[in-house]
Amino acid sequence: MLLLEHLWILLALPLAGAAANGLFGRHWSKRTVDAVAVGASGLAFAAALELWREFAQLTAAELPWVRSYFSWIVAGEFRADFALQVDQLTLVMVLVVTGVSWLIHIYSTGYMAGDAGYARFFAYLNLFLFFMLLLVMAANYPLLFVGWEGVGLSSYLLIGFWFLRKSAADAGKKAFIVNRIGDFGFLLGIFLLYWTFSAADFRSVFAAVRQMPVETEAGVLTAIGLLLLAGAVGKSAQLPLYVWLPDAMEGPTPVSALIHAATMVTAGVYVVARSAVIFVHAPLAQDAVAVIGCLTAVYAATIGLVQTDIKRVLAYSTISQLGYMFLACGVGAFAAGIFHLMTHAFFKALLFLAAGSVIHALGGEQDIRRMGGLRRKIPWTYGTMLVATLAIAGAPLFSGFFSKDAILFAAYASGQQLLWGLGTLGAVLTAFYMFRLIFLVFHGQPRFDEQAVHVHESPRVMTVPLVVLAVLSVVGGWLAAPKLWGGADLLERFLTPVLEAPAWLAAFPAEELHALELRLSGAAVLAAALGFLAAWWLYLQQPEKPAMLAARYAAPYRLLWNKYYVDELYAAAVVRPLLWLSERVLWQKVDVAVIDGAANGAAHTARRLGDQLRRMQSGNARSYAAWVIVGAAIVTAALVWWVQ
Amino acid sequence: MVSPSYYLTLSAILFGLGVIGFLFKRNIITLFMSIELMLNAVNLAFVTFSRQWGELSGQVYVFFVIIVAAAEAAVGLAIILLLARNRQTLNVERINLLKL
Amino acid sequence: MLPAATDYYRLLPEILAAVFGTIVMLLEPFLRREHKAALSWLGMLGAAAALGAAVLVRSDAGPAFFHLIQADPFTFFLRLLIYATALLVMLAARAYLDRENLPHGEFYALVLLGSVGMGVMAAAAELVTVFIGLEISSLSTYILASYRREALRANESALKYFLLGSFATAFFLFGVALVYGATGTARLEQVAEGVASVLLLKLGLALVFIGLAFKVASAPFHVWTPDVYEGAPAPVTALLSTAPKAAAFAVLLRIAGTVLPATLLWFWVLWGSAALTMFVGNLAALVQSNVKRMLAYSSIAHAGYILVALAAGTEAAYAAALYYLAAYALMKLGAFTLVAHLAGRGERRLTLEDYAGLARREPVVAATLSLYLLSLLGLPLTAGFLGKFYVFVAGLRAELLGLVVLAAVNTLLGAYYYLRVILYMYFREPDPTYEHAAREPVPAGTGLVLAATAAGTLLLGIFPGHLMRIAELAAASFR
Amino acid sequence: MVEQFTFYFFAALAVISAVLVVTVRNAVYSAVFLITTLLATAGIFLQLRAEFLFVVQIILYVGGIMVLFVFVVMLVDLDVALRQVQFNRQKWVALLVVLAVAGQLVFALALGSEALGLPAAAPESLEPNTESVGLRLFESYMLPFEIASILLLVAMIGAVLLGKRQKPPRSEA
Repeated sequence: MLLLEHLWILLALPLAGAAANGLFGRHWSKRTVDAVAVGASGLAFAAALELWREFAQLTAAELPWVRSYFSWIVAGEFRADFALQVDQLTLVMVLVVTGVSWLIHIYSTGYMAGDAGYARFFAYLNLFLFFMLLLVMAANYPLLFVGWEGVGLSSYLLIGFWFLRKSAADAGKKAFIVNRIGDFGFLLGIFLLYWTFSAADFRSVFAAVRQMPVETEAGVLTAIGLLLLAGAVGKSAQLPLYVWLPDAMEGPTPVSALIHAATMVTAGVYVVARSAVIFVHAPLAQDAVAVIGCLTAVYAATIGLVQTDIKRVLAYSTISQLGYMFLACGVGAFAAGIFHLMTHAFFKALLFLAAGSVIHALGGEQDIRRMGGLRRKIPWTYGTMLVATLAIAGAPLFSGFFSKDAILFAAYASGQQLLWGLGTLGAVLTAFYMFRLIFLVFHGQPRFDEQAVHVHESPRVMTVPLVVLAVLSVVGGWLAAPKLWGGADLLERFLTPVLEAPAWLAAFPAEELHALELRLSGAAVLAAALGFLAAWWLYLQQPEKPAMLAARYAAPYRLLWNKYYVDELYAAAVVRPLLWLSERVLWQKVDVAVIDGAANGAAHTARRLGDQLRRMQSGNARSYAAWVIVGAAIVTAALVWWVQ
Repeated sequence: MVSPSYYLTLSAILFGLGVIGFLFKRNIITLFMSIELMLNAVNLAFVTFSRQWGELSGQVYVFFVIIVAAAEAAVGLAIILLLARNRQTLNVERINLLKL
Repeated sequence: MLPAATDYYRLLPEILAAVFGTIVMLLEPFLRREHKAALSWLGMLGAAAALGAAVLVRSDAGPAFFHLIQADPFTFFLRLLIYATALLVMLAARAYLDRENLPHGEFYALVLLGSVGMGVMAAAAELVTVFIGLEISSLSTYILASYRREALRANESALKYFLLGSFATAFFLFGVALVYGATGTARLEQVAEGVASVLLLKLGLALVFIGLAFKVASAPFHVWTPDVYEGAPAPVTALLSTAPKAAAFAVLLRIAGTVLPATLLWFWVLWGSAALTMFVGNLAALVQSNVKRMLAYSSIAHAGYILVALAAGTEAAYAAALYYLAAYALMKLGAFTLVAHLAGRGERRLTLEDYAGLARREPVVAATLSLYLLSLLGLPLTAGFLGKFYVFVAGLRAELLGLVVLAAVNTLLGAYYYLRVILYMYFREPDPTYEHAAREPVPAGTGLVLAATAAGTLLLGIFPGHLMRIAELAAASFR
Repeated sequence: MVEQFTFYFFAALAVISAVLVVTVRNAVYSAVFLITTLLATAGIFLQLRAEFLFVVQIILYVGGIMVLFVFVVMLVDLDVALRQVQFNRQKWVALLVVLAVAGQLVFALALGSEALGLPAAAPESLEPNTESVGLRLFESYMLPFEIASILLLVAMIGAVLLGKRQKPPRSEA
């Protein structure tokens, strides 16, 4: 029981790797850096497997397994320990995170080879792994928040990794700031939680919530749920805070695969699932989760239809798939959400890594309009990416088929037929834009200069992780395949002790359930086929059609192309007023005009105002004194005559 | 017997004049003099209250205030001298390298 | 009736610091020029002795000097903070003074004597004693601000600080006079008892608040701060932004804690001032390109967060404020010390451009500065996060939801400009035409200060319990 | 009656000279009028039975501090033509704010001792008291008295440090 007693080892491994590479990596050879980074993540994965083995020996009474290492925040009666927790949900997350991250570490040794900041890159990557593990293993909300902020920070560092590109640096900052908005809500949620329950660790909070009645009208649980949701929306890039994720594609592709597809962005889903008890007791908040998830799923898919940057298509696809996970949680099928989280981690990581391989092969090209015909030139990449596409599109018996089916089934069965309809529409769109991608990249005629670009398959270290992930993308679904398909609902049964089973499930008689399941599966297959056929027809049979369509429906096309102008909207509504306030009002008016009347042309703005200001004859120290007097007038007036 | 409020009013007027001087003078030394004027007003208030309460602490406080004023004057005038030497001006409005 | 031995014992830290400060000045003329730097050891010894004495007399709590002084856990906490700050400032200043070719002896003497003043402020239980402590601390910082005598900016900084500081002190003093008039005493414990005139007391407390608000740089009395912090020599800025501020907050806390009318009376003013201070500091910092000045605005914003705790007014809130003061002192000391080092001779390299690509040139330095900035921003696992956390929790407990929300909004605003510095250090290359300073190794003393503050920032972020217990004990002194 | 007369005399003297401190243009005159104000205040101190302070005010304040002022004004003979007072729109605003503060102070303090609830002073309560002030100073207020010496030490260090002759100023970019 070594690891169960010493859960911290799991955290210490990547942290040590990060510290070693961060401090000394610059002086080490590539081989040493590789060994440290891949070793740290590999050992973490091995530790996760060992943890699984040990975990299997625990009895139900011992769960959740919490180990507290030291008391962290103590204030009056408030306590938050540095405590780690393992239960089924944590275990699934830990396995997915360490496993995928190990593969991506291996892949990166090939992809990033020769980069100037090689050691730095791996230091950040290991650091990210540390925080991500902290996030999923924390036994209380404040500690979870530490991991939460930590992954944000490392993602910020990694997005801006190629900082010589201004766009990369800006994207990093955007990601961090947009996330802060969500985090703000999240933190308030934690405060409110603590305020209500005088505790912040999962065990006591959930026990207390279970005692409470279900809130049919908005109450404190609803407020907590909505605030936590705000945080989750930010981190998991849902409407309306999704804007940072597409820009985050400025980071190196392995980063996109690990952080912006497989792990970090799913943290929001994890938090919602972790807080399942709260959401089940606050149906209003839960409905909000479902609606936001469903809208995001369709909305992002529509944007994905017309994007031309290979990574951006995948980014919008990620947003859309995360929407499905939220939808699952929102209709009470938390296990289905986690299931989709897992399969999505496999196939989306694979898609990104394969996309990275394509970009690598074409020497940095990312525009799918300048690709095409790569099928035979990079067969491994093509084969694995095709597998992933089939998985995400929901081709029968691939992993995505089972997980997406489970979600759509849950949506329908819970009585939210509208959400089911939208979800199915999203599935059509998904199949369409994914096959569009495949056809444009790998089929047809090459649209790049074949003389100038020497297309080459990626080295073994990159293709092997692709193959492993492809295998997982195919078989991963069987972990939770329902009985209907000969599976055993393994994952769902595994997770049931932690996650509330949906209430509507009990209402169904078994035979009716199966019939419904079969019908809905059929619908899902039809949806996927429809999307595939449309893409096939438009991009392989009638390659001139898309341009015509775009020309005929110029207005909607432009709307999609410009991503519904949301970035512009935000800039106009939020960023600019703030900058305006700060620059115009505070800086120019207050500081320059009032405080600094006699400024004899120092700053640019001051010079413009100079003439007028000289006439104002206001001096510095004296204007400061004037402010003191203004304050004094207000304070004395307020205290003496107003306050009783 | 003069009512204490007369003394206090006088004190408030002197304090106000000190504030006005601080805000409207340009010569740094006169700015500083205005502060002395304000301190003087404070002393008057202390003495008045001391008399009113029949309690001597107020007078002791004034003694301290005067000591502080002396120390402040020494340091303040040293700073002003230094500045005058370096900048060749005593106009408070020209002391504006630091701003924005 | 003369003071007894216990009276002196309870003031031992201040006495020791004063003695050492005097010895430094006495020895100074007899040392040869090249040996004068050795006085820093004596100065640091003095601060260390004061720290030791503070711990020693901790067990003997009680009033001294006819209730002018109160040696209690609250005083203990602030003595720790003040003398530790003085120690670190002296440690960091040695290399700076050498680099700028400035005299050594006076610096250490002034820092020590100034901290005597701050110690007196923290311990004082009577307003006139507060006033004298305040003046000692102010006068020595005025002088320190113009320590680079031939630098025009330093002169100007000192002049503005001096003029406005004296101006505000006059308000404070008038307030003291009115409080005395209203109650016939200036001893805080008795002030609440014999109120003859409510009106006078209100007016007096209002003016006292103005004077102290000036010293803690809360809006709209903050206007002097950016100029003074920017112009003063960087190690002095490090001192200015920490110890005297802490001492002034100590006085505010002690008055609010002991004088019940003040607690009630000041509430809305504290509320408004906290909100205004946070916004002014953060918004103005957004457009700064001079790092030193940006940090000055940031310290205004941080004063606002502490004021939130003061407005909450509960014991837990006071503990939170004390914790915040300590955390804040660590990060600001570290940040300004680093700025002093990076600015180079004559403090010429202070703009964001000068920080471009720093991570590549000096990765450890850049990482350390990032740590301070992230802590100022309030990222978890740093002292700054817990400071905010405690303050916010205390605020919520006191039902100040609106103010806490405003504070949270402000932490968002803060993220922008702190990150910008990190952005420059990590993600920006300097202009190719930019003339690099010769890379200077971090001097030993500075390095030690950086190591201590960085370790402290992390330690307080991960193991806040111990300090928080001391802070809670301190806050309980007013019961 | 005599008391009233002396009060009005000193008060008028103090206020008029204070106004002149603020309005005259030459710093030397300002200093002289300030001295007059201080002397008038000293007279009021005497009337309020503060003989000790009367002496301190004249010897220390007028004789020490103000002479120092005049000395510095003479020493730094710059900007002689500085026009001192000049009103314009912005200054009216400033004046308004100042009056808002001063007005509150005056209003509050002019209410009278009954309204303020101050105890009525017994005329003899503070009979010749220099000795008692001294006793207070060395007993209950010994601490501030002692630490004031630190204040003076600081001031001394500062004055010497800043006043020392130095290299010609380096111009700063």
